[in-house]
Amino acid sequence: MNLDITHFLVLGAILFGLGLFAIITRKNAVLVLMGVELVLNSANINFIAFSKYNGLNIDGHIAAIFVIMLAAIEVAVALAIVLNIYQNYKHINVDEVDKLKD
Amino acid sequence: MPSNLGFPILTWITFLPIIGLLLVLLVPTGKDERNRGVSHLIMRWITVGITFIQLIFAIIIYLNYNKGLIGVNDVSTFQFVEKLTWIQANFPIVGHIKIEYFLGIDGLSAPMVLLTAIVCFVAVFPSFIIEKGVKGYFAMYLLLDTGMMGVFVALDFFLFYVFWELMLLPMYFLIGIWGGPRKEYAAIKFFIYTLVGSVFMLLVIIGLYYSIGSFNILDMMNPQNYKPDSIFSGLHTTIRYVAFMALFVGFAIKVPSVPFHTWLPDAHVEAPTPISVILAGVLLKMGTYGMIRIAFPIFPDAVGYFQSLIAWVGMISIVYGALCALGQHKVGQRDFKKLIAYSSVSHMGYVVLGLASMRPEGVSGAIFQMFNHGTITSMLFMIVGVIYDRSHTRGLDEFGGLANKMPVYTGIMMVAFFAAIGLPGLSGFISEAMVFLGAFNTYPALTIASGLGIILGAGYMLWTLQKVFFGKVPERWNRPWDPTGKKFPTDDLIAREYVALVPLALIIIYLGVFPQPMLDLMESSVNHFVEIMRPYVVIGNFLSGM
Amino acid sequence: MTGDTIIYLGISILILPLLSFTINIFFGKKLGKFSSIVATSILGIDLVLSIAIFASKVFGSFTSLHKQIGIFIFEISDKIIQLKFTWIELGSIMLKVGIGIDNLAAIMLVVVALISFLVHLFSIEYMAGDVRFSRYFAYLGLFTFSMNGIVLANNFLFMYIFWELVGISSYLLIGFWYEKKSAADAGKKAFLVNRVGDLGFFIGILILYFSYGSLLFDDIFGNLANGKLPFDNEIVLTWSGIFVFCGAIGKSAQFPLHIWLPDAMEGPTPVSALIHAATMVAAGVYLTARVFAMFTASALSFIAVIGAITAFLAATIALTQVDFKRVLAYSTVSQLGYMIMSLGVGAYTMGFFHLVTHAWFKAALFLASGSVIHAMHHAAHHIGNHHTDPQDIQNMGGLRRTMPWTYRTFLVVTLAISGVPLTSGFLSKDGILAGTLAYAQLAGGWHWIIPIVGFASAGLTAFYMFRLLIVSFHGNAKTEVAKHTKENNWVILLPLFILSILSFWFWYSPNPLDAHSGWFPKAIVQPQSVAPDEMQWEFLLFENGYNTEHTATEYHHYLNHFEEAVHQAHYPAMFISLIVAGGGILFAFLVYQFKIFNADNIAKQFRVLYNISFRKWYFDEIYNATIVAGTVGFSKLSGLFDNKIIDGIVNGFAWLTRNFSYFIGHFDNVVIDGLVNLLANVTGFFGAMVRYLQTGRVQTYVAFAVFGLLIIIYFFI
Amino acid sequence: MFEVSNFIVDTQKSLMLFLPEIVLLITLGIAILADLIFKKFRFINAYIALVGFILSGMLLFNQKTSQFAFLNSFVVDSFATYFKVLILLTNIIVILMSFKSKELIAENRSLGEFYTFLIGMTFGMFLLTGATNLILIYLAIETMSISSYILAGYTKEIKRASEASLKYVIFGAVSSGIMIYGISLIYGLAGSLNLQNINLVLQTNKVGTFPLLISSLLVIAGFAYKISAVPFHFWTPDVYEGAPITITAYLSVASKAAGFAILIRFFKTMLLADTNGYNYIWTMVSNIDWSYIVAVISVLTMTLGNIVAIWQTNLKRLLAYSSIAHAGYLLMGAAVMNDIGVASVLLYFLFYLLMNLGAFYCVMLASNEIGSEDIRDFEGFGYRSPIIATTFSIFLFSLVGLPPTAGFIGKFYVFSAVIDAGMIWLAVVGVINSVISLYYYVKIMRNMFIRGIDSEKEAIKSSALGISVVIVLALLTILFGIYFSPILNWTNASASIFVGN
Amino acid sequence: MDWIKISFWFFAILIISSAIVVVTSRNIIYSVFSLLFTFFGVAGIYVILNADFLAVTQIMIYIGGILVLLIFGVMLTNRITGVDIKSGQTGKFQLLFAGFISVVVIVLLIYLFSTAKWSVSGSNKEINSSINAIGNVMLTNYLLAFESASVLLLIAIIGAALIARRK
Repeated sequence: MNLDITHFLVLGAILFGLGLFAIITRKNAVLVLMGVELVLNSANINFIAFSKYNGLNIDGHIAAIFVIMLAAIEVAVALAIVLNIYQNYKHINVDEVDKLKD
Repeated sequence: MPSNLGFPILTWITFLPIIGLLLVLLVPTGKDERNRGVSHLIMRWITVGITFIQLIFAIIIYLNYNKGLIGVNDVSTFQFVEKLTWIQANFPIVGHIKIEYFLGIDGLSAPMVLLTAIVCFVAVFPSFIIEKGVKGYFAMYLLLDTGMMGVFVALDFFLFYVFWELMLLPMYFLIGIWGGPRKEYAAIKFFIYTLVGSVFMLLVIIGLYYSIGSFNILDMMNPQNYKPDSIFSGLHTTIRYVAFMALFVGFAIKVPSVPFHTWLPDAHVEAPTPISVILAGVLLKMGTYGMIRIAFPIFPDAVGYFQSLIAWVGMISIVYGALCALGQHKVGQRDFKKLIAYSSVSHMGYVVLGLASMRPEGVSGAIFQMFNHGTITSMLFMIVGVIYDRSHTRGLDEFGGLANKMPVYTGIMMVAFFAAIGLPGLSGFISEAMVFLGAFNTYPALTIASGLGIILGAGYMLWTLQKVFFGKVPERWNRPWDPTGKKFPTDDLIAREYVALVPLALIIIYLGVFPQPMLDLMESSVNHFVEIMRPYVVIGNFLSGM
Repeated sequence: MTGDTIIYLGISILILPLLSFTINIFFGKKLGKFSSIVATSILGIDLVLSIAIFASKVFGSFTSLHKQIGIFIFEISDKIIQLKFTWIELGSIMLKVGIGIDNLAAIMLVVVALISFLVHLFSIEYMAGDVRFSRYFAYLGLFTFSMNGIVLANNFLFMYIFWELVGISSYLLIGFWYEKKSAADAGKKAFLVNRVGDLGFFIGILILYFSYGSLLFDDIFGNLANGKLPFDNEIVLTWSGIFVFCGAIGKSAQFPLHIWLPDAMEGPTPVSALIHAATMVAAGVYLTARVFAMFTASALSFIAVIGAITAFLAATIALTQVDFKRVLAYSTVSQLGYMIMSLGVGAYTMGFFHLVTHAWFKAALFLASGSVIHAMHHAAHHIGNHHTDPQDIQNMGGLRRTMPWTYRTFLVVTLAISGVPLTSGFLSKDGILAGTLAYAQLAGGWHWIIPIVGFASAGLTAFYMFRLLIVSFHGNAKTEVAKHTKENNWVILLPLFILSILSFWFWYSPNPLDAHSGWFPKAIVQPQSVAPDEMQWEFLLFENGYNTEHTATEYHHYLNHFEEAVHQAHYPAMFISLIVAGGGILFAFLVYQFKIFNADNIAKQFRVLYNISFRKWYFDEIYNATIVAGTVGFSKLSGLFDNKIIDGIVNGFAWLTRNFSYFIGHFDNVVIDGLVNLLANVTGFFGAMVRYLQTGRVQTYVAFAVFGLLIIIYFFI
Repeated sequence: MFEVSNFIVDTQKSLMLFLPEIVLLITLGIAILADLIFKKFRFINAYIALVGFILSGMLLFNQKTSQFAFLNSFVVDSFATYFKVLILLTNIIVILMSFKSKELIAENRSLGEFYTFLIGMTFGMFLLTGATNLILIYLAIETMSISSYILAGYTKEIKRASEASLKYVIFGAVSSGIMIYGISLIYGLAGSLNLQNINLVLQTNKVGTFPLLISSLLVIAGFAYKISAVPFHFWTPDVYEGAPITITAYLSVASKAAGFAILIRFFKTMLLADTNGYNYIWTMVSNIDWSYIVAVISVLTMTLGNIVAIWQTNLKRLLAYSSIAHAGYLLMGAAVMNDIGVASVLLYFLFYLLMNLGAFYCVMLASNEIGSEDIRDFEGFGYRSPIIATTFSIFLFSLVGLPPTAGFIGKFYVFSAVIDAGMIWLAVVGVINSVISLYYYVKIMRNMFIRGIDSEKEAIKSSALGISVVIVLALLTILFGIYFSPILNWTNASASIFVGN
Repeated sequence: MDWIKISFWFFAILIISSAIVVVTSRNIIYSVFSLLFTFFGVAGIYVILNADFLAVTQIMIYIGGILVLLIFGVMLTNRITGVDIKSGQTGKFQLLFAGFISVVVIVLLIYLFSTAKWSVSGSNKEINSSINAIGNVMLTNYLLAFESASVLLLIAIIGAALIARRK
């Protein structure tokens, strides 16, 4: 079995699914953010894989760089918000932050 | 030649109340009790003045109206026409769009303009009783006035629709703020019902616009104006039928015809007296006016298809409305206004029946009935208002013997009551008889069935008469209405009530004996209308075979 | 007098009472007692004018003339003087109306004017002191105006308009003492019952308008004569006739709509005399006579049967009533049945003749009863007895002595109504009975029922009228009140005298035994039927109806045959009627005067019959149980339907929308009731999931967003 | 790889086209500095921002349009300009709102950053309206999002604001994650990240319906999150309720505008089958019925927004659902997939801006005094503050879409576009929804005017600035309901999207 | 099996297994450290795919930056004594539903991969380093994005500081 693009894509897909699972199920806000990172990583794997199999199309790399950068930004801001939540609620359980609802 | 006064009288008559509205808004509200009283007085009399000028305008229109001109779909014979480009925009993509400020009247709308002016004028007087939120009240009242008048003079569908919707808003507040105990429910019910009807109208307007490229109602009546392959091109297509039904239902809700009528009793019962007057006197007419001005001439083929359905709707409304009025049976809960509201359903059924007949008598009768119902029911509601103002109840079971307590009132009331049951010599009879004469030609069986409405109508009216006016005065009303004598110096009518009631009574009697002035007004247009419809509809024509 | 003058006089006659109405309604309060004087004088003028018209029209002749002044078209001929104009015009459609005066109308005008005048006069005293004194005279004016309108109408539209106006003014007059519930009820009942008949009338008018595009009698009858039938259908002609006759059924209180008239006695007694004896109820007869020409044979048979039934039914009821006025009321119904029956059998002249004679003596009877009641009332008031019903004949007796003049006039007119020779009643009644006999002879078969019923009713009439006379006037006073009665003053008595004098034969015919020798039959000639030949009642001549073997000319002999038969039947009829009337009177004397038979015993023996009569054949009960209850029930039902079903549907939709929004609007409060129930309906896992997750948690949102995306993808691949 | 001189020429040209954005960036810089230097002047940044926005707006009108910039990764066309104008308008109104927001103006709170983030977010939105490169789109959306997360939680000591920002950031991160995954798939399919290039590939190569559908939907999910379309609307009510009301207003208009801009551009630039010589009706690549898909989403969005709004008692939350519903109406116009539809969206959006901002402004002014956004506390408000209540009612009627208000004209044109495209069923659903919406809008008016008419609560005095702004907005709402020719012309001129040639 | 395959499978298994720990572990610290392995594995995959610069970036930013941040986050929001350091229990339905969604998503994507016609060019040119190319493109084609990213970073820094700052 030769390695072809699908292997990488499936790897990315599984990572995507796991990330989604983490986002939905983990109670701790930090863990939810980790799930987001998994999702972003899966996208990155896709980018790099497509880049590689399309004659090393460099656009994919650029995209991946931006995604990494944005992931960092997002985590920074999100953690700041989580810390703020911690100050207000004394916990960071996402499912207990539910005062706003119908 | 179409009359034109060289001055935009239709614009004036329509937007005059807006000027009044601004004036009313400018009146400062007093800080203390006395100043407030003065400012209330000023606002009331501004409204009286404005509506009176409006009435004068209406009379000027009536006097200058050229009765020989046909109108309906012939733009050159509309009168007092004002036509300006209102909205013009160039689409780089689909050409340009044009909406016109197009006003004009013909025999179908002239009586309605007159009616609106009359009813709006007389209904100001019962409004004097309003004590809270006076400024808002008269502002809304005048806005409503503009909306109603606009509906009757607009010949551009877009403009028509704007006026049509414009009057919802003040009506909502007028019922909602100054209404009875269940005012919220009644107001929202009214609002939603009518909006349901009108939003579908909106879709039809858009479809028509794409079919002919303008909003001109008159152009919409000419099949040649339809672009080939547009939505409504051709005749007897399903989409045309559907569109007609959308319009018809939209208007039928306003009329209201059974089974779209349930908003009416609630709205009437809860609305303050003057608003009931306007609601019954003018607003309901907008439904039937919409039919005859818009739905029928634009979709004559669909009218042909649905004609008997329309007649059935009319017949069922007549009988069902009368039965419901009679069915106000639960002792202790009988409501005077509800009874009259249901009687309106019944009486407006005559209009629908008359229109469905497509005979000149029937259609004239229908328009005439619109006018007469406007005056008669206005009177009836004001009559209820008179005792409601004094006793603060409308329960039929709580009254009796008013004929002794208030003889003049009873006398005036009898004119309205007997007009409502179609007593000859009063205007209601002429129009109902004409409707029957026309409808019998086309739908004999339905007409006979509708005759049941006459008997039932007499039944509930006389029953009410007896309950309220005859018999003995109950204990609790033995004292004078207003022992302080401030508001009601006498037990009988006071001056402003005379001003409101007597002119209507005179109109009712006059038109009952000399209907021709009113019929002349509509004659040419009605005949032309019937001619337009003739190729498409069933018209009983034994006569023409003679 | 020229034709023009007659027209103008006619209009004046029409307008004058309206003037009286207007003056009294607006200035009545100010006029006070004078309002009666004003009204009576106006009616006096009216009467004079009527008599003038009567004299010149019936006994004069006119040259034909056709001219137009403005929109008014004058059409004058010897037969009828007409004024026509277009009232409502809509392009090609013109509704022409107008007034017409022929002999029928001229005579009727006098009847109306005279009785109205006398009633006005009578009322001045009778109604004195009433709180709404002037209002009363206003109403009388309105009524007279309307009645004159009916008389003068030469078209169905005016006829119908004034028909309704008569209805409304009678409503006002019957319910005049509206503080009394029974009075207000009676007014309402009268109006509504009349409306039922009017609906039929209106439908008849619609059919005719539909067919001819005009409502003028001339146009309609002219078209009919030219062979144009409504709907081109012969049956419809019959039906339209019957529909029009429905109006008469209502107004003339014919079976089955007769129930309103006895109740209408709640009105003041002069009113009863005016409208429920002489004029308004006669309007139905007048209408039938007016449109007589258009009735087909079948319609006429129908009319005859209705008349006969009414005559008999009412007579039986009158036997047992104890209320003075009610007896008279039923007697009126019975007599009206007579007239209708007479028209139905083709004794046109005699039917109308009976209308006139009956008008005099029945008005007199009512006014006399008014006199009695007035006296009783005052007596009761005088001695302070308020329990005694002043109208119950069982409380009277012996009034002959206290009220001699009333008694005498009453006796005269009782004789007249009983058909005793030398009275006008004898002339007309005999004519009618002869007509029925002739009719039965010619028609044969079941038609014999009609004369039999006629004679039976004549006998019954004589009996109950004398019962009334004897019980109330003869014998001894049965109560204190009756003892204290006093004769009334001349204002009340004068009308009685006039009317009773008019009940003698010599006004109408030199021969007290045969009306045909008088002027009346010459003035009132049966109109030529305009129905198609085969629909006219010649068929009665031939047992199997219209027979094609006969040529058309032969059928015009019917009238001759009929007249011949009437002539032959005249004496048999006279004898029989004398016998039955005499028998009735005799029996009344035997029972009530000489007490040879005990009335109570008879009642006991024939308890069933007595009850039927006393309870008026249970008509009111039946109607209440069926029609009234049905309508009320149905209207209740529709009220219910309206509130429950239609609103229910609308509210249901609102409910659905709201609850639907709960379902999709997911993240609502867990605790809100109803949500749980609703969610239970959502299937399985997903529903449970929604319920579990709707807490406003962001992770739930994410899950749903992704899930929603998946669903969208699922639907679009 | 590149001819350097070409690149320099292009960059010079691009910078000229980029002037409005550059002005924003300069303003941003000044604002950051000013915030550090002039600590005492609370609103200094507000004025700086206002000046910057106005300058930027002036530059917008002097731009050459229908140009590509930065090597085809950015486009300047009238469509983008239109949205930029809307965004600037929103900014200006929101800044005017912020002057009077009691929520924001608390003790010890510096407001400098507030305006800084507004400017930053505006920059992100400007980028988004013109971006034609998927990475740039992603970046722009993130720029917007990051700013808005912070803005939503700006009043950080208030619990519900922090909750809002947490929910917002998590939901936003997931949405952008999904979107970037979709971008990666599109990149795989087309081998490029530039929309024009992708379009060329899609026109020539058949990439398969299914992958294109999925990948596009994943990207659209990111847009849907911005415009709060179903099913990516979940964050909307909570965030709108929790965030300071100025930000709620801002989010409900500005970020939605940017979302719509990119959504429409995405369809028109990437999925158009024939960019050469197209007429105003779009033909899409492959056989996916995008029109239908968007129509379904639109129906779901407006229906959900409306029927849930009925239950709301918090005005902000109610308006949040109402803005979801309005996104549905706007999507109707987008679903038409032709230039008329685009024009109707543009028209509607301008009016939506007026009435929605007006409504939020009124709520803010009211809740400043009442101290609550609960609809029950608004009983009798119409008598305590007639002017605000009346203008509020005008906005609400406009939101319902009743003449003679601008909202009616907007709806009218959206329905026109829909009917013109033959999607009558969609129009029917649309009008039914307007009727439903009436119920909850009227509920507010009912509470203001019908209930509590006899309440004896004291009259409310509001600031002159607030009142004059709402009055101007209300007058505009009515004016555009009566006379709208210029707007029509403007929107129609702006409806064509530059896709190159 | 050449080394590329072997390493691919190694990294793949590493990524997936550590990711599973991340999403399932009840101990937050375990999760965070598993994430380290995931990132590391992804970097390995990058190397396999000739993305050397990316691999380095991945390690530097993700492991050096993001992960440290996350650990800070954990530490700052949990009491160090470790009693409370576990993530709370999640409901069964939620787990089931999340699992369902994730599985469906994965299956959907895999199905997509099987039907997609990727833009693949045959010429699989080998280059030593991608840095050159990245640098070129970044400052030409992606100039705008590059510059805008700096603005974004600036905003994010200010924002994070603003929000996280104690009162």
